[in-house]
Parts: sequence; structure tokens; C-alpha cells
Amino acid sequence: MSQWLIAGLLFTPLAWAALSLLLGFRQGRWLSWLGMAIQMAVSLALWFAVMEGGGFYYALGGWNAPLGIALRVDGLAVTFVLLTAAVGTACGLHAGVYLDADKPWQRYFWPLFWFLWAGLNGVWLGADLFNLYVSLELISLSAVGLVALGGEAAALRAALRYLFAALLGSLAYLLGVALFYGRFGTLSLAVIDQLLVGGEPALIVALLLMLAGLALKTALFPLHAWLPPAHGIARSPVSALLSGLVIKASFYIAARLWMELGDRLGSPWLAQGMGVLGAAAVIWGSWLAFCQPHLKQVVAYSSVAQIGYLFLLFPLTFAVAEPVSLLAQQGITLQVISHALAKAAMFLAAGNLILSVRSNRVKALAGVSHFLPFSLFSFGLAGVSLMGLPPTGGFAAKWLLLQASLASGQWWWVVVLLLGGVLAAAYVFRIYRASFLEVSNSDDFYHPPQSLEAIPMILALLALGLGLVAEPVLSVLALPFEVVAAEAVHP
Amino acid sequence: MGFVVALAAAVLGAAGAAAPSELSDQLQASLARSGVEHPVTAVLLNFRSYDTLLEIGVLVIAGMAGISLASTNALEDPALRSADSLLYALQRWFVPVMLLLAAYLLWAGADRPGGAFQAGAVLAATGVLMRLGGLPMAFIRPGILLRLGLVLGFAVFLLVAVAGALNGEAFLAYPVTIAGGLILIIEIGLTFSIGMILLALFVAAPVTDEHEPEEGGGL
Amino acid sequence: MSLNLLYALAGVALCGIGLAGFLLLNHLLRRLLAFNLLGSGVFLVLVGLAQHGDGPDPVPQALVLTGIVVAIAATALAIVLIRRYFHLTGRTSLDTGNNAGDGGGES
Amino acid sequence: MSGWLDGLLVVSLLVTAVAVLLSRDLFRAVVMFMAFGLLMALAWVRLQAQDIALAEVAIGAGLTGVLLLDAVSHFRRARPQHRSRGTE
Repeated sequence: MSQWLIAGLLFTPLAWAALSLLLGFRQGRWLSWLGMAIQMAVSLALWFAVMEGGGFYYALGGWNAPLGIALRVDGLAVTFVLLTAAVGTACGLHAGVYLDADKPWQRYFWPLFWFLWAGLNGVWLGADLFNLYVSLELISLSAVGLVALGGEAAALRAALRYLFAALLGSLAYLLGVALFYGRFGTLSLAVIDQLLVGGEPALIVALLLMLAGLALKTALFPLHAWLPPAHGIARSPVSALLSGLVIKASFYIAARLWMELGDRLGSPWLAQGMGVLGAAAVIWGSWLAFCQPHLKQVVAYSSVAQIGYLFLLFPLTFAVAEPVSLLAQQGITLQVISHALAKAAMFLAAGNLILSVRSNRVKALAGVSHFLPFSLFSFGLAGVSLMGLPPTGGFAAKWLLLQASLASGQWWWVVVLLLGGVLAAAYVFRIYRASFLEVSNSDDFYHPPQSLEAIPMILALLALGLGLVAEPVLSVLALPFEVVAAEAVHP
Repeated sequence: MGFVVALAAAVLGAAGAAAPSELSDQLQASLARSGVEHPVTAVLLNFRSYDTLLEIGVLVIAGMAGISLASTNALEDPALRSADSLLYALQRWFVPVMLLLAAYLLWAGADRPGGAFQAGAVLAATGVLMRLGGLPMAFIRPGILLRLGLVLGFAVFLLVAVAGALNGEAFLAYPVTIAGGLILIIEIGLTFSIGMILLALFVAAPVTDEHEPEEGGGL
Repeated sequence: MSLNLLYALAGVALCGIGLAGFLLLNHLLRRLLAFNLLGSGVFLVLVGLAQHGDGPDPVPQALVLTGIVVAIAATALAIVLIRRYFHLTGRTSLDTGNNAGDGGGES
Repeated sequence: MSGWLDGLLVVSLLVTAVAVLLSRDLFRAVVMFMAFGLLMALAWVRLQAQDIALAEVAIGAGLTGVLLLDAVSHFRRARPQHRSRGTE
């Protein structure tokens, strides 16, 4: 059964990419709705299958790990596959209505969208270092294409910046892969994990290269300069995809590398250093988000800040007791999920607001609270999750990270967690204050369709509800991990 | 530069400690079941075919970007239309030779160096030559046919991949008996599409200065 | 020093040259050239380092073939974007200071 | 083996690479890049990687070079026009 599901999961996005290239935007929309329904169903079924049967390796082409490419289907991977299905479907539905179907270039939206989805699934399931590289490139190029779609100068500028950063990051990663292959003669992460004994300098350099490249692609401070223009200029559904999912892909690889190899190749300096950069991202990104004059730039800089929390994974899992490390991993996983849902909701809601007031400026929002209370409410609800107030997913994530920090004696991260929440509150309330300003007789608002308003609301509610179901979600995450760890790598 | 020194040290370190892997033994052992004799082709199109599938996806994205941002009129660049007689004579000889070369490379891939990528590149080069010689290339217009050409190889590959899964085996698994034939079919499709994509990128890329392109104005 | 290792070290040097060019040059096409040099360096390291033992190792060769195709796809995409950008703005580099272009949003 | 030949090849590879980046003229830089691609192909032959050598000649040096040359000539043709416009 799982075999069929995996085949469906890999086949659908690629096939839909090819098919939708042959159609126009409107026909592609119908086709894509069908595809999203299939992907959603397959992802859900796979999630339940892994929940019951545990994780497994899937040998593509029937060739096992070192010779062929094996996919690692475990609890974490299928959870992210499901997350991608949820956020991808929401953004796809929103885009179908939001994007101007009459523009001739929009026909390329769907193929790029589906290629992006295929790449994301490839990353979540990837267990082969080089295949991860190809998946990353698939993601980067389709994401750049999506940003550039429409071809106005500012978008091209942002897309080029993004492209160059992404390419440099990929090559740094590939250089690390080359060193690993030179040393071990294999590309399978599981086999490398088995063969690796101690911290050889060559391999430490390799890991550093890979982490640096992936950090650049994830836009970790101070390598974040490419992100705000790209995420700010793209159409809102694209921004939601980029902020919600795309930057998580490179972080996911970095985290997987760290969890598998970090105990032997890492060092306290590296772990603390990554944490410090993450902390700086939280503070600096939040501050810049507060200062931005444009609505989508606020949301984009907020992404820079929220990414920062993810990098606390490095110090909180290095040389700490097993339960503490597990706590931190769970916290980071929750943070990834809740940020993906909340940030997608925020960008989609921001898109609605911009559509309504016909301007990207925060000041132009004055009075919009009367006209789009629903979208504004979604925006705020997502904001609550970013702030980390109970009962949201953001709160549950921070609570776990807080515990992990205290249990490992690294109290300084607690300061970052709390300060980040306060700063997030500041930039979200700034938008709110601007929206509730009363202006005389400005009823020149466009009212977007109901469906556009409903989608961010659903995502924001999911982010909110995540806090309530955090326990079951995390138990599913932890359980299959054991199964996979116990299963030997096949020869 | 510290970067180079560290990297050189890492390379030397990794080379010094390199452990003989079982991978090459496995490869030799499985080669007979891959359907081709040339190990590089076997790795590309059988053992690690998922890489190749995604890589063609990347190429399709680039081709798409090329035709989406180009303006249609640039294809009718009159400057390139005026056929140079020498070039014309040259291409009358060159085009068939290069087509033959592409076919040879494609066929050679099964047991010696060569294969879809090289053949596709030669195909594209032929197209570039034809364009420089001023031959009409209506088929490269950004219409449905061009898009069909772009995805054809990818689609063929994907269909073969899913056929394996429908057969009850893994995604991308080929039955041993017909693996060679399937790989050849994939390679033919890929050669055609790779040539088409690379050519589209060359031919469709120009944006002339004379007119405002119809795409990406206001917004 | 073996033949393969020599080329691997040449790859390292190329990586350094490419990286320096990538970071220091402003012209978009020159940056693209530097990216391609950097890529070639990485490929040389990948093949040169892997071919210890007896005979050539086909796996890294296949990886590099894939890598070359990905690199030309990226290069082609970049060229399309650069030409279009040049067409619209007349600029061949990205650093133009903080002009208003950064914030301009939708519709 | 003729070790000095390999040494020469490596040195010329590096020199060409530097020349690509340092050429003041963009057109020259691209031509140097194509030469670099051909040298790379030789290096691949020396590494017993004929497949890559073929691909490098066809794709690396050939097509990338043609694409870049095309772009450079486009820039050249358009430059004067944009300069006058660029004063705004």
C-alpha cells in the first residue's frame, strides 16, 4: 500500500507540472485543483500508513541505498509532506483566484508551482546527499521563476539576487558532498552515519561548507539580504509558498545533517555560533520588520526573525542529555510547522489587504478594518502564533524550547525567546494600529471574493489549533523515528 | 586565502583517509541487470534515474523561463534573416553531418561514452547553426508545439517511471528484460527535448530594443 | 601526488578563483562566469577526489553530468533574467543603492 | 606518465580562469571562458571521464558560450541608447 502511495506522491506533482505547461492558466487551474486533491489525499494516507506501520526506506528503481537512491519515509518526513500538502493546497487555491488570469505569462505559474512541490517532497523524503542537491536546485529555480513571473524590473532584480544567493549556497553544499563522497565513497546519509567514527578535519570542513551553503539558502542572519526583496515583491500566494515552505527545505537538510553527523563533527563553538546567529536574526529581523514602510516587507522581515528560532536547534541538541535534545527537536519541529501555517496565512491575508486598498504601504491601510475585518483578523491570529501566545502552535514550540534551554543550562536563549515574542507583538500591533485609524470618507475599497478571505483564516486557525494538538502530533513524530533507527541500513 | 587553504587541506585529508567503498563492486555486479553496458549511462538512467528525472525538470524550468520572458517578435529578427551565402553553403553540409553525429552519440551511449545529453547538445548546436544561416524556424515559436516539445522527453521519462510503479514494482523500476529498450526510448525523448530546450533558450532569449514587449508592462 | 589528486587540487584553486570573482564582481554576466568557474572547480574536486583505487569511478562522473546540466539550466535562466533586466532598466549590475524598486508591491 | 603535461594543463586552466574574470572586455572574457571549457574537456579526458569531456565541449564550452556571447552582443548593441536614457 505504502509503495503505491509513494509512487503517487512522486508522480503527481511532476505529471501535473508537465500537463499544466500545455494548458493556459484557467484550464491549468481546474487541473491543479484535481492535483491538489490527489496530493492531499495521498499525503494524508501516507501519514496514517506511517503512523501505523512505522517508517521505512523506499528504494527508487528497485536499487537499494548505496547504489541507487533510497527515500527515507519516516514520521518527520511524512509530517512535512502533509504540511506541504496543506500549505501548498491553500496557496494554490488562493492563487487560482488571486492571480490575474488574463495576463499571458500566468500560464507558467502552474508548472512552476508543481515543480516546486515536487522538489519539496524530494527534500523531505531525501536520504541521498546528491539527490538532495538536485531537489534543492529544482526548488530554487522554480521559486526564482515564480518570483520573476511577470517580468517587471523590481521583480527581476529581486529574482536575480535570489538566484545568485541560491546558486552559491547550492555549490557550497555540493562541495561538501564531494568531500564526503571522496572520503566514504557513498552518498547515502545513513551509510555515512554508520562509517563515520570521529571528527576528521576534512569532514568538519565538509560539514561547515554544507551548513554555510544551506544557511545562505535559508537566509540566516547575516546572509538574509536576498530574502526580503524576493518575498516582498512576489505575488502574495508565491510569497506564502516561499516563506512557508521553501526556506524550510534548506533548513530541514541542515537539521538532518546536524542530527545525524553533528555529534561527531560538530563542536561547542559551531553549535553556539549557529545559535548566536539565530538569536541575532530574531532581534535584528524583528526590529527591521517594525521599521518597514511596506506591509509585505514587514511580513518578509518577520520571516527572517522567525527563521532565527530554528537555528537554536544547533546549541540545544549538541552535547546535551537525550531527553533535552528530544525536547528541542520537538520544539523546532513545531516551530517549523506553526511558522509555515502562520506565515502563509499572514502573506495571503496581506495580499487580500493590499488588493483591497490597492497599495503596499502600511499607512494606506487606514480604515481597512471596517472593510476587511475577516482578513485583518486572520492576519492578527497568525500574528498571535508568531508572538508565541497560548494556545497557538508558536506557544507550544517556544514552551518546549524554553524547557530545553533551561534543562541544558543555556538560560541565555530564554532571553531571546521572550524578547522575540515581545518584538513580534510590536510589529503586528503596528499593522493593527494603522488599520484601525479612522479616516474620513474613504470608502474606496475593493472587496476581494469570500474564498480569498476564507483561506488565510483556515491556515491561521490551523496554526492556532496546532498548540492544542501539539501532544499527539509530536508523539507521531517521535514514534516512527525509533522504528527507523532500529532498522538496519540494507546492504 | 584561508578558504582555499582549508579546502585544500580537506581534500588532501579526505583523499588520505579514503576508504574503499563497496559501491563500485555493487555497480559491477548490477551492471548486467541495468540494460546498458556503459556504467555511466547505467548510473544516469537506471541506478540514479531519479536524479536525472528531476534534473530534466530543472532544465524544463529554464526552458519555460526562456519562452515566458521572450517576446514573440524577436524570433523574426531581420538582421539574421539575410542569409550569408558562405554560411548557407556551410550549413548545407554541416546540418546533416551534425544530425548524424547526434544520432551516433545517442546510440553510442549504451556501451561507450555518449548519450542523451551530448546528443541533445549537438542537436541544439545544429539548430543554432541553422538559425545563424537564416533558415526559417517556425517550430520554435512560443506556441503549444514548442511547449509540447519542451516536456516531451520529461513526459516519456515520467511515464516509464510510473509504469514501473503500476506494474507493482518501485517507482522508476524497469523490468530487467526490457530495460535496455526502455532506456533507449527515454534517451530518444530526452535528446529531442534537451535539444529543443537549449535551442529555445538561444532563439527565444533575445528581447529587441525597438518595441515594448507585450508582457510585464504595468503592474 | 597522483594525477587525480592534482586535478582535485586544481579544482580547489578554481573554487577559490570562482568564489572570489563571485563575491567581488558586480557585473551580472561576470558573476555568472564566476559561478560557472566555481561550478567547474566543484566538479573537478568531485571527480578527482573520488577516483582513487583502480580505474575511473562512474558514479561521480554521472553526478557531474547531472551537475553540468543543472548548471547550464541555471545559467540559461540567469541569462534570460539578466537580459530582461537590462532591457527594462539599462543596468548590468544589482547594486544601485536603495532605490524605490525594493518596496514596490503588487497592483 | 607525462606529469609535466598535466602540470601545464592545470596551470593553463588556472591562468585562463583568472583571465576570464580579469578581462576588461566582456566579449574577451566570454571567449576566454570558452577556451577554459575546452581546457576543462582536456582535463576530463585525462581523468578518464570521456562522457564529461563530451558534455563539457558541447554544453559547457559550446552552448553556455554561445548564450553568453549572444547576451554580450545584445548589451553592446543596446548600450548607447541606454546611456542617453540613463541620465534621468
